[in-house]
Amino acid sequence: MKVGVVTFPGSNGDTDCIETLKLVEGCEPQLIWHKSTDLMGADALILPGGFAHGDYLRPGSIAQFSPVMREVARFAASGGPVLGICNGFQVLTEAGLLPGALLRNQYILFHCAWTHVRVSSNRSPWLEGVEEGTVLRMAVAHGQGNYFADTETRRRLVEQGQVAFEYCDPEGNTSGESNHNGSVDSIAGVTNEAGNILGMMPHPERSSDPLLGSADGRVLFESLVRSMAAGAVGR
Amino acid sequence: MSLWLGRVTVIPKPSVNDPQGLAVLDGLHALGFSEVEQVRVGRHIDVRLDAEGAEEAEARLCQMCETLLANTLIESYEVQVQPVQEGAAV
Amino acid sequence: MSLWLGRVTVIPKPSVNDPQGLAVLDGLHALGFSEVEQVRVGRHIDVRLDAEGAEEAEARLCQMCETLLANTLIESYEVQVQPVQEGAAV
Amino acid sequence: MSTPVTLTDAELREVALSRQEYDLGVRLLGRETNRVELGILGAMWSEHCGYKNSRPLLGMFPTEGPEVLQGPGENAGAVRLGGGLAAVFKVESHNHPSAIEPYQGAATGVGGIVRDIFTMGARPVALLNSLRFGPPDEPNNRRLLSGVVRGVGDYGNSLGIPTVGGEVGFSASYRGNPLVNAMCVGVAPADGLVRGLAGEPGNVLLLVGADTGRDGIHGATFASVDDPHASHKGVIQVGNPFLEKLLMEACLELLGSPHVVGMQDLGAAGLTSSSVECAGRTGSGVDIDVSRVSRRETGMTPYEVMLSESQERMLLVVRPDGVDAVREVFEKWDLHSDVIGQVTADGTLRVRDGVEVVCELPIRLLIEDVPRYTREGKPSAQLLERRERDITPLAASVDLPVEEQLLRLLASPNIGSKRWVWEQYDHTIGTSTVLGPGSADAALMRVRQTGEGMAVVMDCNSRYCLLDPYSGGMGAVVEAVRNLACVGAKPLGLTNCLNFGNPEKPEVYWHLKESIRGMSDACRALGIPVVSGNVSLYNESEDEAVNPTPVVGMVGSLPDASKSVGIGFKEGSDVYLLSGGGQPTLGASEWLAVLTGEEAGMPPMPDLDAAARLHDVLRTGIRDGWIQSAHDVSEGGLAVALAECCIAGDVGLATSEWSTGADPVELFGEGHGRVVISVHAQVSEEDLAARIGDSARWERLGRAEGKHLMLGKAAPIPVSSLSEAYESVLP
Ligand SMILES: Nc1ncnc2c1ncn2[C@@H]1O[C@H](COP(=O)(O)OP(=O)(O)O)[C@@H](O)[C@H]1O
Ligand SMILES: [Mg+2]
Repeated sequence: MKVGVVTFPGSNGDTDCIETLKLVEGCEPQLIWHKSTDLMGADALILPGGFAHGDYLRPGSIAQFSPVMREVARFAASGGPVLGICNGFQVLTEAGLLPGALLRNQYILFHCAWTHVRVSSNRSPWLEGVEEGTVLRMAVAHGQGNYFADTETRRRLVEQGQVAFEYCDPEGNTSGESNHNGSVDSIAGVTNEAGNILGMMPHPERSSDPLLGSADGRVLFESLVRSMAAGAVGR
Repeated sequence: MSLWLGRVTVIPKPSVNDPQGLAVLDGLHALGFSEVEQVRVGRHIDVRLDAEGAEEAEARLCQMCETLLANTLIESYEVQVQPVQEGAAV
Repeated sequence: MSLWLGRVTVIPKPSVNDPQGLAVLDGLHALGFSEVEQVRVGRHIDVRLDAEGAEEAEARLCQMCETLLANTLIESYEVQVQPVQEGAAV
Repeated sequence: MSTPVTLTDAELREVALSRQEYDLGVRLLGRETNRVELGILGAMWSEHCGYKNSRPLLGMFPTEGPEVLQGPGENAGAVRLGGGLAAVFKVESHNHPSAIEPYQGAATGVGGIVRDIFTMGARPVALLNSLRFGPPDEPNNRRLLSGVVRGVGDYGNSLGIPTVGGEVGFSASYRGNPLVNAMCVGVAPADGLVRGLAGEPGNVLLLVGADTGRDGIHGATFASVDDPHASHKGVIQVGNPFLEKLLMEACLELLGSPHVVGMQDLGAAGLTSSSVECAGRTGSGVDIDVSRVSRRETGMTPYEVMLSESQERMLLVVRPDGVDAVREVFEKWDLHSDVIGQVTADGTLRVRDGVEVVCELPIRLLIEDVPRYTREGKPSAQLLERRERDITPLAASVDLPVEEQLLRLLASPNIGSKRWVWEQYDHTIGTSTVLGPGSADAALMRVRQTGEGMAVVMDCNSRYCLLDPYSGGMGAVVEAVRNLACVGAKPLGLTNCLNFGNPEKPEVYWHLKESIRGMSDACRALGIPVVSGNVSLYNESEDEAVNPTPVVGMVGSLPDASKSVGIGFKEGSDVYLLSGGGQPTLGASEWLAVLTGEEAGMPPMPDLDAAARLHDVLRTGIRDGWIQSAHDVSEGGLAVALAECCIAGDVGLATSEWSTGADPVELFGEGHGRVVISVHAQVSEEDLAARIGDSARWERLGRAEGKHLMLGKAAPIPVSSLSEAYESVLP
């Protein structure tokens, strides 16, 4: 299965995604340049972390207009699985492919730490087969990960099972303390209505090797391989 | 065609929380500016552009705001236009 | 005492490098706004404060700029003051 | 060229030249200089570029060894790793710019050191930083601290290089003159290192990256006088990490290109020093046309263009037939490049502005003829009194329960947790950080290509160096080696940043010289080559020098990154104290400073032979798996070390046989040869004795279990209270 990882100017998590995907059986990762309009037959796409265009103005604001993004939108509309990690999540919200926006962290500062997230809904090829309520230990590293959506949108997100992850403590409880960046309702990741587009602030690619602190993030990539193999994802 | 200076102000909408505004408010209080009640932090963008007239300049600036300069989900914007004197620096 | 809204604009000084402005300029060009010549990106800060009058409000806002709101080594600032209508939100 | 001018003292001062130096320049040149030449001469002869005062002393450092691929003299040093790779590293200071504008000063400091590394053809894989400020309870120092930390973080984070280690220290001497030293480590193919060479005449000079503005003019000279605020005139440099990221990727994409002869970043003294250095290394000349340099502003003079320190620029030397191919790579990354001149055979720096020649200076005048000063150093009587003072009565005056003393130390600025700092640094980007900040004595990176472990650390105890620079300099080296050993690594090479005051003062010169002598002796004894470094002098405020701060950066390796340990106690393991030479002392200790307010007495003297044996035990035990954690005893002594092991492991320490009293020397004394380890419970004491032999002394302290730290007879302290005190210091 080919997984395309997009490199925007200023992306810095692209190599990490490639290296991690190499360890996942069944994944064949490849880089896609942001000026390219050819997805090179990718079966799934990842928009990685980093600071596309320096994150100047607003994170993701300039990257949303990269030539590749038209193809990403088309690919997603046909049901192709797309994962936006950190800056990739910001690009997806700016592009309107995911609801909401990411504001500056509640305590303003960039924050790099290990956190826990709870899988609140597994309605996505990226989480298929992962039991809801599962707690994952994951790396976060961002200055603007404070998720915001208005009340009406949030109601819809919950109703339709679009809240994929919530920040929580190791036992799976949400609280102000575990919600390190101040996101509304502790939201750490959301999907589109169809579930094939997932955006999240934590870094599964940095949490896929026990030597580096956690291997919990691998479930996303393994789920993807499973659901693709099962033909559950339309294109 | 002549040169115009668009002065664009982008501010978080009232319903959106503004962590930077809160941090600046705390900072001002700590410095003794206790008379301050509320702070909201946004962006200011000066854009020099060519246009036929003030109206055209303003229309184009609004387009720029809608597409790039503001995220209208969470921010509102204001645009002001003024002519640029030849030779003046922004 | 009455309530005032200070509208503060902070902009990088002319000779100071402005990476944000450069990136936004490129972004606007890529979007087809080829009429844009220069962009400079700064901050806009709305401050609601109590003061005896417009002059006092302005003086205090300038002090805030000098101490916290602007980095006067690399930025210049402008302050405008307007009265706040009772009950109006910023 | 314009006609010669007679110069006033003020004009000379502006370019940091003395009258004698100027006269020497005129004599060597055989004529007077014009303005452009004067600026160039001043910059190249400044302390910052020319090392007038330090070069003779740097000759003491051992710089060779079997693992050295590149010693001092290039943009960075390099040592051999396994698998045909090299570790490329250097440290750089940005003290003066950070004093003026902490955020941008620190950010551009990181930008500068990263360019030094990728210029060598290495991909940067880790950043470290060593920071010093005045006391954190003063608002101005906090402002500097928070600006510097944000600047370091934002720049490195944007580049996607993890910031994995460093140190933050506080002392009144840094008030008004903080120290900001950044270190970068990269990995390159050992046979693919790139150098800053000009090569054959006819080669083309390509200037790439940011447009040139009036930023930081006189930066090099302003780092070479003692009042940064008074001497700073140029426009503050504002960093653009996004542009640097593009530059880095483009330059790395050009690796192995047959068209590229040399690469050189533009740092202090901008285009001047970068072109002169390239030419100097190959004995060539350069011919530059400043009218071809893209400007950010109109009306810039040749003088300004040649001396601008605008950030994010690189100079490439390219074969004439390869220019188009090279420019194509930059265009892919949306980077602008200008052909600004070429390499010549005549050994001259010739600068033109269109057709007009505005400067013609021999390269050798700018590099080899730099005046060198050897001075007389001498400690002041006051300093001698301070270090010879009998501190016993002072120590005896401390009348607090041991628990209280420990908590006070844990909550003091130099010892307390720096979590607030390193959580602002992305330390997990790169998926290679095995041991990050807060978890071990050195940071440990896994080398992606080979799985080898690369350990990195920065260290310096400036109080030791103040009171006794010789043992202090030695101590900085030994402590760095010990830190590497505590994760299981052996040292490969050293870089350093010598932060001192005005060397024209005898006491400062004495500090400088003795520190270098101590570092050199330690490096020789332990077999560690010095491969790169940086000197920052004139760090003073209100005529007072900062504490002498010769910061050591060190890189080491271990064959398998997974066979390493952190400092946290493993529950159920046995805890031992290993000792290898040197007696603990309260002289110059953190305990004395925190509890009595005095910084006095003689600091501990390292025993280098014993230290080497102790380090061997650690490396072996960690490799073989019976040592499960290791932490060296440094500031705050044994009690603080134990507390830190408990906090990191989230487990207590139960002591049964360890029956210490409340002797502060034993609990809080500092020395250079002690390490706390936790050992797998299956290893019996006899077994341990056999494994250690007479390589080190050992003493069992107890077992890692429960929720309390028991310090012998002192009342048990909950680990949660230790944590709370430890985390209370910042922000
Ligand atoms: N303290 C030192 N120890 C060893 N080498 C040093 C020291 N200071 C400077 N050097 C070496 O001198 C050369 C010039 O250093 P520097 O002027 O800092 O270079 P750059 O142009 O990269 O800033 C470098 O090769 C550096 O490694
Ligand atoms: Mg260099």
